[in-house]
Order: sequence, then C-alpha cells, then structure tokens
Amino acid sequence: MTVTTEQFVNALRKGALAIISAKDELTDLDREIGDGDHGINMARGFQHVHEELASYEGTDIGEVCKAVGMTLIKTVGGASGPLVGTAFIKFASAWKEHGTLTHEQLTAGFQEACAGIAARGKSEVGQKTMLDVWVPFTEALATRQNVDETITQALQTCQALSAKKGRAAYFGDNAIGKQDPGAQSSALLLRPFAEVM
Amino acid sequence: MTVTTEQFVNALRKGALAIISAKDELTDLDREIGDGDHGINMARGFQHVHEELASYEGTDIGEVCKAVGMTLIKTVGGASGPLVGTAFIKFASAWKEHGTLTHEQLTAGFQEACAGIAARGKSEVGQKTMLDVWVPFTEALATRQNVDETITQALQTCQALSAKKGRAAYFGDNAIGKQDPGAQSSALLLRPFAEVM
Amino acid sequence: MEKLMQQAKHYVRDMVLGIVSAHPDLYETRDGLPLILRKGGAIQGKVGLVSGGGSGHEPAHAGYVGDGMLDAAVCGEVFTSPTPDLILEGIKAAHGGAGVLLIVKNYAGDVMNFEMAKELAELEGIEVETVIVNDDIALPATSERRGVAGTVLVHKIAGAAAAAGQPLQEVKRVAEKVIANTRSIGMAVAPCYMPESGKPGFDLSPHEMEIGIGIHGEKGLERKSLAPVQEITAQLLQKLRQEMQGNDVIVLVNGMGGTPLSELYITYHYVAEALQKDGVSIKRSLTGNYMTALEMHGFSITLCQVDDELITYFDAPVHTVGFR
Amino acid sequence: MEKLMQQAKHYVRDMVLGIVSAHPDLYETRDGLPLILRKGGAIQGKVGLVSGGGSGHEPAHAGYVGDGMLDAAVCGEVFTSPTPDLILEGIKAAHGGAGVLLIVKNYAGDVMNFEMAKELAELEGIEVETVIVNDDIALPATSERRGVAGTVLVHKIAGAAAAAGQPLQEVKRVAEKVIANTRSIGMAVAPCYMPESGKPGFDLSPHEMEIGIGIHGEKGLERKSLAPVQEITAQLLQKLRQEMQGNDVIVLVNGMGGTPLSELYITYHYVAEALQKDGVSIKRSLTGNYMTALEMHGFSITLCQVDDELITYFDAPVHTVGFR
Ligand SMILES: Nc1ncnc2c1ncn2[C@@H]1O[C@H](COP(=O)(O)OP(=O)(O)O)[C@@H](O)[C@H]1O
Ligand SMILES: Nc1ncnc2c1ncn2[C@@H]1O[C@H](COP(=O)(O)OP(=O)(O)O)[C@@H](O)[C@H]1O
Ligand SMILES: [Mg+2]
Ligand SMILES: [Mg+2]
Ligand SMILES: [Mg+2]
Ligand SMILES: [Mg+2]
Repeated sequence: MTVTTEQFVNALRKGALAIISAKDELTDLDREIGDGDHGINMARGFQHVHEELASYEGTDIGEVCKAVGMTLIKTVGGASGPLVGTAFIKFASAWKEHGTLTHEQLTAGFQEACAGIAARGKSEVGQKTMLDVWVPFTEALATRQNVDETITQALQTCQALSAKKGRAAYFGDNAIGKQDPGAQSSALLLRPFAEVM
Repeated sequence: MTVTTEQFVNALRKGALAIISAKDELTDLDREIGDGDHGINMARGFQHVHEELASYEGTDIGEVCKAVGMTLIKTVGGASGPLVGTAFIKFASAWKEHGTLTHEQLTAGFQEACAGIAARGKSEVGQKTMLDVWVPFTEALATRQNVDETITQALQTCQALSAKKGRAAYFGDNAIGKQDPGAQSSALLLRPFAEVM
Repeated sequence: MEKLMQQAKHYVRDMVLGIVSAHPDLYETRDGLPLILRKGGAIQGKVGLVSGGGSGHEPAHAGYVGDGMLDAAVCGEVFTSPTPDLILEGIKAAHGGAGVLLIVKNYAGDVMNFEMAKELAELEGIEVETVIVNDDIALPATSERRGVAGTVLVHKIAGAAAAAGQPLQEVKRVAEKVIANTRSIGMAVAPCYMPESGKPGFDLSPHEMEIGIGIHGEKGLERKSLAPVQEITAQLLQKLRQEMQGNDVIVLVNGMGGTPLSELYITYHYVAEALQKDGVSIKRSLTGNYMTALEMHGFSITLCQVDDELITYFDAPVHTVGFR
Repeated sequence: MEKLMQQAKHYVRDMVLGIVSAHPDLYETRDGLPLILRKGGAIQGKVGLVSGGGSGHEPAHAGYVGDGMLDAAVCGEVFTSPTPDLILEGIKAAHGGAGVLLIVKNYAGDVMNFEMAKELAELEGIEVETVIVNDDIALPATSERRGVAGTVLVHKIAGAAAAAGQPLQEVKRVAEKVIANTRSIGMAVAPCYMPESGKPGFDLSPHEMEIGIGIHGEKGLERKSLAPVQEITAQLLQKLRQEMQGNDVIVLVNGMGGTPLSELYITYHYVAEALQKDGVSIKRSLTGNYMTALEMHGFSITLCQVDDELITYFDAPVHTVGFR
C-alpha cells in the first residue's frame, strides 16, 4: 500500500466536508460538556482548508500538511485549533518532500501527530479528548486492523469515559455517556483516510 | 343626610381594602397601557392608610383627610401619589374641623378634590385618567343621582376613551378599549362612599 | 426572569445600601433614606443639582452624583417617581446657598412630585428651578415626550456649568440648551421584569423587536421583525436626523441593562458609519449602560447637537461612578 | 434571545471596529486585526502587558487597555481562544524593549495558543513570560480551575507594577502573588446565547439557578432552586472563605452582562454585610460588569487577599474604559 498526494488530498477534502456538514451536531455536543463552539470553530477552519486545497496542486504531501496545519492554527482558535494544527505540522515534518507514503511512513507520521497533540495538550489517551480517536486510529493503522471499525469502537469507549482534560473536565463524571466533541470531529476527519489505506 | 367621622372612616377603610385586594389586577391594567406598577403603588400607600386609620380615632374628618393625604403623598409615589394625595389634602381644607358633613359640604369637598387633581395633573375629564371617575362621581353626588351606577357607567366611558394624559397617552388611540388603571382604582376607592350617602 | 434580590419590597432599600457601602469615598446617605448624596454634602456657593426618579435605571441617577455632575439623586421605588418629602430632603442636602436646579424627566409622576417638592423647598426659603427633559422622539406630541438617556448629557453639561461656579439662572439656561438640542429613540428585543410582580413589561415573540420603547417596561410604539442592526440604526437615525439641524453632535449609544456590551459596540460601529456617511461630525461619543430599564435587552441612540460651549462643559472633569 | 448584530460571522470584527471608533483617544488597532492596542503603541522601557481570549466578556479585555493596565488585548471569536499569529501581533505591539507579560486565563485553548505565540515571539527575540489565572473555585482540582473575574485584578495590579517601571520578573512576581491570593465563584439565573448558533449555553427552568457557572455559557456544577440573594451569597462566601486565610480583602461583585446593576448593588450589600460579620475587612471593592458572558444574568464574587503592596498598586492611577 502506498498513498499518493492526490489520494491524501482527496481524503482530506472528504474529512473537511464531513466536519463542515456536522457543524451544528458538533456544536450541540460542545454545549453539553463545553462551551458550544466546537462545530463553529472546526467548520470555520476546515472551510478555509477546503477552499485552499485546490491551490496545493503540484505540491507534495509534506507541503500540503504544513499549509493545512498553519491554516488550522490561524483560523480554528480555541483548544482544538492548536491541537489539530499541531497534528498537521507534525505530519509535515514527518512527510517532508514526500510525494507518496508507504504504510510505514504513514504510520510514523500519525504516531508523530499523536505525540504532538499529547505534548501540546499535556494529555494522554483515556482522558475523553480527541486523542481517544487519534491514538486507537493510529494503532489500528500500525497493526493493519480495520480502521473504520476501530473508530466506531473508539467513539463508544470515549463516550463512556469520565472527562479529565479540556472544558469537559469541569463536568468530570457527569460527562460520562456524553460524546466528546473533539473525538467526534476527529472521527469525521480521519474516517476517509480508512478508504485510502 | 349627614356623614359622621365614623361613617367616613369606615368607607375609607373599605376603599383601602378594595385597592389592596385589587393590587395585581390594577398592576396588570398598568402593564397594558403604562409601566405595570399602579397596583403596587396604590396598595403600598393604602396599606399605610389602612394601618393608620385606627390611630385617627377621636379626630375629625378634616384631620383624618389631612393625615391620609400626607401618607398617600409620601408613600404612593408615581403619578397617582400626588394626585390622590392632593384630593385628600383638598378634602382636609374643605372639611377642616368638621365632625360631620352635610350633603352640601360633602359635595363641596369632592368638587375641591376634583379641581385639585385637575390642577395638579394639568388634566381634565375625558382624557382617560382617574378624573373620569372622580368627576362623574362628584356630579352624581351633587345632583343626588345613583352614585354606584354612575361609577359603573363612568368606567365604561373611560375604557372607550383615547388616552391624552399620563403614560397611557403614549399609546393614544391604542389605549381605546383598555381600562385606565387610575380610573379603576378610583372606582374601588369611591364606591364605598356611595353606601354612606 | 428570576430576580437576584432578598425581598421585592426591600429592593430599593438594599440597592441604596449597596451603592453607599460600595463607594464610601464618593457617597453618603441620610437617616436611612433612599437618597444618594455627594460625600461631604453641599458645596457652599455652588448651585446644587438634584435629579432622580424611579429606580431601575442604574447607574442613573445615583451613579451621576459626584464632582462635576449631581449633588443628590433621589431614588423612588422601581419605575415609580419618588415622593415630594424625599425630594425635599435631596434639595436641602444639595443646597449650598446658591439655589438648586431640579433635572426632571418628563413623566406625569416625576413632574408632579418634583413640583410639590419645589413648592415645599421654596417655603423653606430655598431658591429652586426645574428643567424638564423630554428627549424621546418616539412620541410625536412634544408635550408627552419622555425623558430618557439624553438626561445623562443634561446632568453632565449642567453639572459642569454648576461646578464652574455659574449662578442658578445660567446653569438652568445651559441645561435647557442641552434639552433643546438632544433627541433619543430606543428599541428592545427583550423586555424587563418588575421585581414585585415578576412580570415582563411586554411580551415579545422571538424574532420580534419593539421600536420606541420607554425605560419603564412600557411597550414600544411599533412592533417589527428583528432586522440586522445596520437596518435598525438606519431607521432610528433617520427619525432622529429629521428633528435636528446641526452637524456637530455628541452620540450616546445607551444599553438598556441586559444588552451585552459587545452588541452596543457593534451598534455604535454602524451608528458612527451611518452618521459619517451623512456628513455628521461626531465630536464625542459614549457607548454603554447609562440609563437602563432593569434587564431590558435593547439600546437607544441619543444625538445632542453641540457647539463650543457645550463641548467645553462636556469635557470638563468629572468624578462619578457612572460617567467618566 | 435575539442578537443585536449585523452577521454572526462579523460579530467580533464589528465589535472591534466599534470599540476603536468609540474611543479614538484611547485605542488603536492594526491592519484590521481584532487587536486593541493602547494609543501611541508600546512604551519604551516599560514591560508590556498582553491579555485576551475569546470575545463576549466585554469590557474584558479591550476595556482594560490603557495607562496603568494592559498594552494590548487580543480578541478571539466569541468564547474561542485567539490564534497564535494574532497573539504574536499583540506581543509585538506591546513590546517596548523590556519584555512582555502574558496574562492568560486557564483554559486549554488559551494556554496552548498563548504558549505557541510565546514560542513564536521568542524566536523573534522578545522576552516573554506568562502567568495563568485560575481563580474560579467551582472546580475542586486546581489544575482545571478556570480564570474568571479575578483576572481583572491581575490586570490592574500587574499593570500598576509595570507602569511603575518594574522589570519583567518583578511584574510577573506581583501578578503571581495576586493570582495566589484571588478566588472567585459565580452563579446564574439565565444563560447566554451564542451569536452564531443562537442557542443558550444551558437550559434553566424558571425558579432555578446554576451555581459554579463559567464565563462561556458552560453549565454550572450544581443546579438549585433560586434562593433569596442573602442565602446565595452566604453559600458562595463560605466556599470562598474556606480557601482563604487573610482578613484584608478586595471584593469584586461582577455582573455577567445581563444582570441589572441594581441587583449587583443589592448583592454587594449582602456580601459586604456577611464579610463584616465574619470579621473580614473590605479594603477596596468593585461592583459592576467587569468580566461578562454576553447577556448571562448572574454574578460572581471575587475575593483577593491583600497587603500594603497590592493595595498600593491597586490604588495607582489608571485610565481605561472598563476600570476606574
Ligand atoms: N488538553 C487537551 N488535549 C487533547 N484534546 C483536548 C484538550 N483540551 C481540549 N481538547 C479537545 O478539544 C475539544 C474542544 O475544542 P473546542 O470546543 O473547539 O475548544 P474550546 O474548548 O476552547 O472551546 C474537546 O472536545 C477535546 O477533544
Ligand atoms: N395628569 C394626570 N391627571 C390625572 N390623572 C393622571 C395623570 N397622569 C396620570 N394619571 C393617573 O395615574 C394613573 C397611573 O398611576 P401610576 O401607575 O401609579 O403612576 P405612573 O404612571 O407614574 O407609573 C393613570 O392610570 C391615571 O389615572
Ligand atoms: Mg468549545
Ligand atoms: Mg404606573
Ligand atoms: Mg411608575
Ligand atoms: Mg471555546
């Protein structure tokens, strides 16, 4: 399995569109255990990404990820902006000047991204954050499990967790049974990558 | 017909109680074409009057009216306070040192009161205010008509008027069909006097 | 709408106690009366300025007591004119031998109660003059026009004239000049609720607004679908500009108490833009809660046509909680 | 709740334009960015103070830009942390050669975005320090505690230290001392509504209140029947006093944006009365809208334990729109 720039950009486009369409749903999740802006933030950022994707033609995956990361950092804001932005910046350095990615390279990039989110957020898997999707996704990728099923499973696990990071942590155990908005948006973003693998 | 101090105070007590019980109803009328405080204002003032009535024992009608007038001026506030208060101050000077009132004296006192309200309010009958009850009441008294029926009739007439004075005037013709709160409270205050005549 | 209070009947009492204890350096009160007096009492030889009215308009009127503005604010029950005896106490406290100017908003109740207080004060040998503020153009008949946010400009400018040592007739002339030059109009998207009855001044459906509301929960004169703020301000400004000649103005975008400050600044942006397009020169501006109606959500726009005299007084130093 | 705005997506842009045009003598902005800068730019040799966060908290943070407080306020989208590139512009504008202190409220987003901005500024050779305000005791775990109204006291006191010419490390020490000494807790009887979604942060039934609300429409941690304000303040003060030793305090009764000022003064009255009974000496107090959450109806109480150093800085002159 190799992933081309075109495939990568296509998956990204699908992920961006999925987030934009889920704006209200994500915002409603954030109203429950946050401040009601996650969909607004992510849709704003991925709208920019989506509009810029066309202009990336002819560049490599590393370039694409760097541009996407900077756009996200500059336009999403909130907690999710620096986190998702950092993930793409980590992709960018892992995949610098790569026109295609092998399975190993893809996996390594996602591992860097997870580490980047964890470092930026001072957080780890199991705290009811976006990491609860990013980390299982990356593990499934590494071990060639069914990525799509893994995401579905990860969301269920995340929903049942007590919250330890971000605004949801204000609610602690009262967040049990509610979905983390960042986990939900990460699932929407990453699911299309399942198809290209 | 003569009115004794006791009869006068009894009528006043009934009037005060009627206003206190109608607090919410008067306030609701004032919400429609005013600022929603008429019942609150009048009930506050007549509560004080009611509590003080016992202490007036042994004094004459003039004294009672002076004390009531001062209490109303000091405790009602708004537009109604100075107006109803002025009416009682006018009673006080008309009935100074009177232990009983003849029909002529009663009539003359009410005529002074109406003139006092009109002067203080720079208003006249037909402008959808309390005068639309006070003036017909006084005329009925002077001409020995049925005072109770006159009040009922006066309220109907008042309700159909366009408003020219007080806050209701902000609504002009839109106040047609709505009852003036001050007319309503004046009816409650004056009706018990019908019985003593 | 729930009220943060102890008991409705102590609403004004508790508020006055809070105001005085929150600003011990600025205010004093007297005998537990709902009066806010400038700390230290009347200034000998200065014309005293007294204003007030029903409570519920905070920071008006208490917030404008202080050097360069009022000497006393008389606090009636919520939306209810204070009584003559109380106003008389305010007049006495403000009188420093040079007479007292009463700044009264044009409501039947205020006009009558202040008038009775003036009569009582004159009996005690105090020279008293009155000006009646009627800046609200929502009503066509000028005799019925209400005093609203423009009153704050009268306090400020007449207050500066008094602080400058002008005699009573001159302070009155300046106040009347401001009144003649000032027009306001307001709107709301949500009503206020009376502490005692818990009821709203009017019922609005979602997506509706009232144009021409008063500051006591009185309904507006026109109900419309809510429009973007640029349309609303254009409509209100057109009404205001029809009544004014001059092109040099002070602008006041006043919040009704429950309006986020962010919305007031957004409103100010469109007001300023429209006025500039219209060739009007904004000499000074104020944006914020100056004359409120409890938690009403809305705003009013006030334009005051100014010349050098009024601007000089407007710019004079002032030390109050509500105005700076 | 209807919004007075032009378009949700221009809410912050229009607000910033309004703020700058309403106060041309105090503020400037740069390249149309949502940044409020002190007019005239950085003061050479003075430590620059930068704060900010999501918008919707007005007068915070823009209202605290001015002599004696902040040099720049960075305005994110409503309730959304600003991005690092924007914060970097604020840092550059505030830098007068003596370094910059970032006053950040403890939210994951703010902490990360300001941290990234700090890294970028350091790359450009600007010395940057950060303090994280976490005064809200609603949450037991101090690591998660939010920065709320107490932030304003940090602005004021650290601002005075910077204005006094103290070096960066000293300004930081003073800011951290204020943070260590400051605790807040809030409540609401009505939520706020997001401009974009039009939805309330939480749904409250009538006669209910939320205790421990945040300033972004976050639900509270406890829902109760509404009580008279004396009971509410007693409960909140008890929680605050459990965390504080000293008996000399600054008290801040902060309105959430939609609370009538009269209710805030009533609240202050009961707060002051209870503290005095408890032997606490109120050295200074503030009552008003200082750190709001759009039109939320509620209040927070902040206590800051003070000594002579903090009082001296607190009393130092200041010239801003939001603080006097
Ligand atoms: N420290 C953290 N580590 C990882 N993810 C986090 C952290 N803090 C917040 N998040 C993620 O960010 C999401 C919230 O994003 P968003 O609502 O856009 O920002 P904000 O919380 O600033 O309003 C949460 O649902 C969570 O998944
Ligand atoms: N100028 C006036 N002349 C006579 N009656 C008046 C006048 N102005 C107001 N009123 C009466 O006062 C009533 C309103 O009283 P109230 O609600 O207590 O005072 P406010 O209008 O100040 O809130 C009106 O319904 C009307 O009957
Ligand atoms: Mg959020
Ligand atoms: Mg009324
Ligand atoms: Mg009234
Ligand atoms: Mg947010």
